Amino acid sequence: MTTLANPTTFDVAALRADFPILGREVNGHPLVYLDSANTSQKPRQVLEVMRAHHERHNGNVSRSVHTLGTEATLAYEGAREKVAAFVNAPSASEVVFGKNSTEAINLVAYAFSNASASAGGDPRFRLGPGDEIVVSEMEHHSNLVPWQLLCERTGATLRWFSLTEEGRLDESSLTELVNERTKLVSVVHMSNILGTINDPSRIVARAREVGALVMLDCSQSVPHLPVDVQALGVDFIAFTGHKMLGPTGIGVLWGRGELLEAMPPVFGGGSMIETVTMAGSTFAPAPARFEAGTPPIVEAVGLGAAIDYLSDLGMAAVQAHEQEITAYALDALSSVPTLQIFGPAVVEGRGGTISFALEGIHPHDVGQVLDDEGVEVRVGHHCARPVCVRYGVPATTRASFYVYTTTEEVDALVRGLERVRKVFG
Amino acid sequence: MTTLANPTTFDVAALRADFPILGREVNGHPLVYLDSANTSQKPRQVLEVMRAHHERHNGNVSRSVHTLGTEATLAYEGAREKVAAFVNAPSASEVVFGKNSTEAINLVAYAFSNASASAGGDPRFRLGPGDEIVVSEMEHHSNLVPWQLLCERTGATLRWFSLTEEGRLDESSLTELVNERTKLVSVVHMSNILGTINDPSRIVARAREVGALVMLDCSQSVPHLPVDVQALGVDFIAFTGHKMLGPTGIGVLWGRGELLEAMPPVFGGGSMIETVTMAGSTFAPAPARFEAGTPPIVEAVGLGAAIDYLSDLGMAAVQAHEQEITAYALDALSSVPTLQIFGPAVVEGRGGTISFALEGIHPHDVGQVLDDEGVEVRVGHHCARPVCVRYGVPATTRASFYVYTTTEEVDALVRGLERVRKVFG
Amino acid sequence: MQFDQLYQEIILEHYKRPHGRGLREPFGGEAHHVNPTCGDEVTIRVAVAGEKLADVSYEGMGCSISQASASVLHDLLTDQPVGEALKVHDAFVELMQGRGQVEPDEELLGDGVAFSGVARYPARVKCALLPWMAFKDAAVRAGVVVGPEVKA
Amino acid sequence: MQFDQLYQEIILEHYKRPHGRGLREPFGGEAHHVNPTCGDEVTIRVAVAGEKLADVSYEGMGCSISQASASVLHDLLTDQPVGEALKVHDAFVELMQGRGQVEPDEELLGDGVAFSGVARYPARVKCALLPWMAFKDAAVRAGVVVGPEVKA
Ligand SMILES: Cc1ncc(COP(=O)(O)O)c(C=O)c1O
Ligand SMILES: Cc1ncc(COP(=O)(O)O)c(C=O)c1O
Repeated sequence: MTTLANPTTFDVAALRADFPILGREVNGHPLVYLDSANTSQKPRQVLEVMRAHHERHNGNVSRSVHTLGTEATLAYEGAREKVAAFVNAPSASEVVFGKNSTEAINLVAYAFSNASASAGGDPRFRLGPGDEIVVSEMEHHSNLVPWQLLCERTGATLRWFSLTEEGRLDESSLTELVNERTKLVSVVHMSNILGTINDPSRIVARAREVGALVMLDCSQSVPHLPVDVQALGVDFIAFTGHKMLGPTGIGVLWGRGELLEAMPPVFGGGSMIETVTMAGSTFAPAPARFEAGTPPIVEAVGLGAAIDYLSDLGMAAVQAHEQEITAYALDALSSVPTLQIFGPAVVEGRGGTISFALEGIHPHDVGQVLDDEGVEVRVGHHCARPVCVRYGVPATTRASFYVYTTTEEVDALVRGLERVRKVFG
Repeated sequence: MTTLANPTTFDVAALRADFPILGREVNGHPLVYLDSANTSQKPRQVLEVMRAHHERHNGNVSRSVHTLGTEATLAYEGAREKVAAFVNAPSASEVVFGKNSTEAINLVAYAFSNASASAGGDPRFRLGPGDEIVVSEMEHHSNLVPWQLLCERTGATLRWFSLTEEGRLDESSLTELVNERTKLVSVVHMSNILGTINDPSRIVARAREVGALVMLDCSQSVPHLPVDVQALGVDFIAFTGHKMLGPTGIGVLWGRGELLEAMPPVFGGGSMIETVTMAGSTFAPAPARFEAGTPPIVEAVGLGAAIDYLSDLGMAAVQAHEQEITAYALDALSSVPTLQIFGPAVVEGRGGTISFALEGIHPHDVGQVLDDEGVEVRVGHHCARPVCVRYGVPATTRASFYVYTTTEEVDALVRGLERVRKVFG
Repeated sequence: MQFDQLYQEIILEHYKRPHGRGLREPFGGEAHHVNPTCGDEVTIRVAVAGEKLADVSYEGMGCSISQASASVLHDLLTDQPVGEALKVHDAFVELMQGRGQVEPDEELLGDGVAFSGVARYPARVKCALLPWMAFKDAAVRAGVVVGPEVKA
Repeated sequence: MQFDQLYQEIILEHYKRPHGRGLREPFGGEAHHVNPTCGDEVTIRVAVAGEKLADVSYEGMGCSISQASASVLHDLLTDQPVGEALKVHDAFVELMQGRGQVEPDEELLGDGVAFSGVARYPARVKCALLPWMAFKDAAVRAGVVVGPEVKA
C-alpha cells in the first residue's frame, strides 16, 4: 500500500505498481485505462485477500457451526462492518449485500410493489394511481427503468427533473415537482455521463416537507469521494463493488434501519426466513430478510479489502487527486479543435468523468482509433440515453479517471484524438 | 488436472492436490471437509483463471469497443457457452446468469407476477385465484418461499407432494395434484437434506397433459451428476456456481428459449434495454433482458473454469466416485449405535448427501465435537425445515461428499461420532 | 483447551439435569423464541410479585448450550429483585458478545460464568443467548421496564 | 496491420460519400433497427418490382462502419434479382460472423469484401450488420420470402 505522510495526497506512480493490469500492453502500446466509471481495475491487495479466503477460509455463511463456516461468516460480516463505516452508516445491520447497484435499486422498487399489493403494507411504501415518483433526466438506466416498471405495476406516475445547458439538475421546479403526491425521489449523486455531482440537500429538505422518501444512486460517488449517509440525510443509497476497486458480483443497498424493518421481503429463499412451514413462512429482520440464498461471500470480502485500500489512501485524497486530473484534462481537451464537452466545463461540482464529441466523427470511430493507441475509453450512450437525447447526440465518447490515472495518460488521450481527426477529418 | 485413462474413474489423491484448502488444519487436525452440499471447495485451476482475468482482461462487458471490454465480453459469453454445453441446452441464449439459484428461481416467480399484473401477459405465466402451483415437502426454502410469496401476490394456491417414510417423493396423488388448474410444478432434482434424486419423468408427462410448466431445482444435481435439460424435458432449471467448484456470486437460470422470450422483464437497468426514453422503455431479447446491470463477470468466468474442470473429470466419473463413497458411508454409519439415517438407506436413487441423528444428542453438539476433530459437517434444518418437521426432528446432522472426498474422511467422521457419544452419552 | 472450555462440566450437568424446567402458572408474560438457523426453540414465562421475579419457568428443545443456558437462567433469576435480575441479564449478554475478551463477574453470574468459553464460538453465542432474549421479551410482557434492545 | 484492415480506404470512402442515401418512394416494406449499446439507427426501405429489388433506400445515423455498410448494401442489392440479393445478404452475414476465418467471395460481395477486417472486432460486427438485419426485416415486409433467422 502506497500512502504518504501528507494525508491529502499519495504517490500515484508507486500506487500503480499495485495494479497488475496496468503493466499490460494493448495493440502494442502501454495500456491507458480511462474507463473507470464503467468498471475499475483491482489492486493486488484485493486479489490476494480474495485468493486467501478461497484457499483458507471458504465455507458457507450463517449456516454452520464448523470452523470454516465461522471464519467465512466473520469475514462476510466483517465486510459489512467495513461498508457501514465507509459511508458512516449508524449500524452494520443497515447494509444489505446484493450483486450490484442495479439489484439494490430494484430491491427497493419491488419492496414498494409488494407493500402496495398487501393490505398491511407500510403506508410509506404503498403506491397507487395518483402517487408520484420523481427521478431526473440525468439517471443511469438502472435508476430509471426500475421506477418506470414500478409505475407500470402500481399505476403511479413517474416525473423528472430536467437538466440545464451546463449539465446540472434544474431545480427551479422543485416545489411543484416534489409535492404531496410524491412518495419517493430517486436521483443520481454523481452522473456517470456528465460527471455532475448533485447536492441533494434542497431535494431532501423538500421531500421531508411533503413526507417523501429519498434514494440516492451513489454508484459513481462512493468510489470517488467521501460519502456520509447521515450528513446527506437520505433514506437509501445504492453502490457497486466493481467501480471501487472491488470485484464484480457485489453491490450494496444502505437503508435507514426503521425503513428496512418496514419493508416486506422481495426474494424468498434460504437465510431470509425466521420459520418456514409448507403453509407459510415468517421472515428474519434486516439485513438477512433481503439476502435470500447464498450471498456473494468472497465478493463481499473483496469489497472489504477494496474499502481498506481506499481508506488507507483517504477518500479526501482520492477526490483531490481526481480533481487535479480533471482540471488538467478539461484544460487539455479544450485545446482539441472541434471538441465539445457535455456537462460542467469547470472542475467545481463535478467528478473525473468527461463526456465529449468531436464534430462529425462518431464516438465508435473515436473509441476504435483510441483503442488502437492503447487508450481505453467508453463510447455510446453510457446507459443514460435520455442525457444523449437531451443534448441532441446519439452517443458520446467518455474518459473517466481514478486513483491510478496520471496526467501522462490524459496526454495520450489528447494525442489519440489528434490521430482520430486525421483518420476521419 | 488429474484425469486417468479410464473415463469412469479418477485419482482422488492426486486431485486433492488441486485444492489448496484441503492442506489446512482445523483445531490441530487435518481438515475433513464433509459439507460440499452447502458449498464446495475450489481447485487452483478455477482460482488461477479468475486471477488471470483480473490481472489481464478486466473490463465491463457488452458496453465497450475497447480491447479490454472485448476480451471481457468474450470471456463472459464464452462462460455462457460452456454452461449451455454442460447441461446440453440447445442454445447459449437460453442461459441467464444471476447471483445464485435462489435468484434464478425468484426471477421466474416474478416473471409470473409481472405477467399476471399486465393485460398482455403470456397466458402461460398468468396466475390468479383458482390457479395452482405445485412443489414438494422436500424443497429447499429457496424453491418454496418464492412460490409462497408468488401465491400471496397473485391469489393462486400452493400445493405439494408429500414424502414417503423412505424419503422419496410420494407420487401416488400425481394426477389429482397436477391438474387443469396447475400452472407450474417446481420440484427439487436432488434433495439437499435427504440426498434423494427425483426422476421427474412422470411429473413432466402429467404436466404436459394439463399444460403446466415444469421447473427443476438442480442446485444439487448439476454439481454431482450428468444433467441434460433436453432429456429431462423440463422448462426451467436453476443451479448455483459455488456448489460446483466455482465461486460464490454466480447462478444460472436455464429456460426454454420460447418461454424466456414470452417472459416480461423483472429487473430494470443497464444492458437489459433496447431503447430508453423518460416516458418508457423497450427491452432486449433474452438472456440480456434478464441481466440488468453489470453481471457477475469474473464469477461467470470462474464458473466456466469449474465446468472445464468437471468436464475433464467427466460427470459420469464424478457420479460414480460419489456413489462409491456413499455406499461406503451408508455402510460405515450403520455401524454407529443409535444412529438413524433420514432419506434413502440404499445408494440407488440417491446422491452423496447423508442426514442423520444420534439419539438424544442435538445436532449442534454433534457438529461441535466433530469440528473439534477437524470434521466439518452441517447441522440444522439445512434450509429445508418442512423435511425436518416431516420426520419429527428439529434438525439433523449432514455429511456431504464431492470429487475430493475419500473413504478415510468417512472413517474420520465415524471416529468423531464415537467421541460425540462419549461426551454426551 | 478451547473445546473443553466450551463444554464445561457445569454446562453438561445443567444440560443433562436441567433445573426448574417446565412451564408454570401463574405468569405475567410469556415469550417464544426460535433460532432460525437451527430451529432451536425456547418458551419462557415470567411471574412478577411485587419487586421480585417470583418464578422464571421454561420449556425448550435444542442443543446443550441453549438448554443449559435456560437452566442457569432459571437458577440465577428466580426470586431475584427485578433490578438485580436485569443486571444479571445484561452481564450475561455482555459476556456472550465479548468474543472472549470480557472478564465475567462471578458474584453476579454464578454458574453463568461457565459460558465464558462459548463467547469464543460466534456460531454458538446465539444458542446461549436464546433463553435470555426470550426472557427479556417475557419480562417486558410481564410489565417489567427494561433498557434499550440488545442485539444477539 | 489489423487496424488498417478495419478502416480500409473503401469503407472510409463509402462513409464520407455514401451511395444512394435517403428514403425513397415507392417502397413495399420498411424496417427501423437500433443498436441498443450505442444508439446507432438505420431505416431501410425495399421496393420489389417483379423478381427484382427495384430500390433499396436508407437513412441512418451511426459510425463509419454502419453507415458505410448501408452504402455498400445499397450498391450490392439495388436492381438485383431477389434470390441473388438474399445470397449476397447471407454471404455478408456469414463473413461478419466468421471471426475473421471466412474467405470472402469477391464476385458476390464486391466492396463488401472490405468488411472482412471488421469480423475480427466482435464489438463492431453489430455495426456492420445493422443495415443488413434491417434490410432483411424490410424485405420480409415487402413480401420477400427469406430463410431462417440469422442472429447478430
Ligand atoms: C436444493 C437446493 N436448492 C437451492 C439452493 C440455494 O442455492 P443458493 O444458496 O446458491 O441460492 C440450495 C443450496 O443452498 C439447494 O441445496
Ligand atoms: C450512476 C450509475 N448508476 C447505476 C449503475 C449500475 O451499476 P451496476 O451495473 O454495477 O449495477 C452505474 C454503473 O453502471 C452507474 O454509473
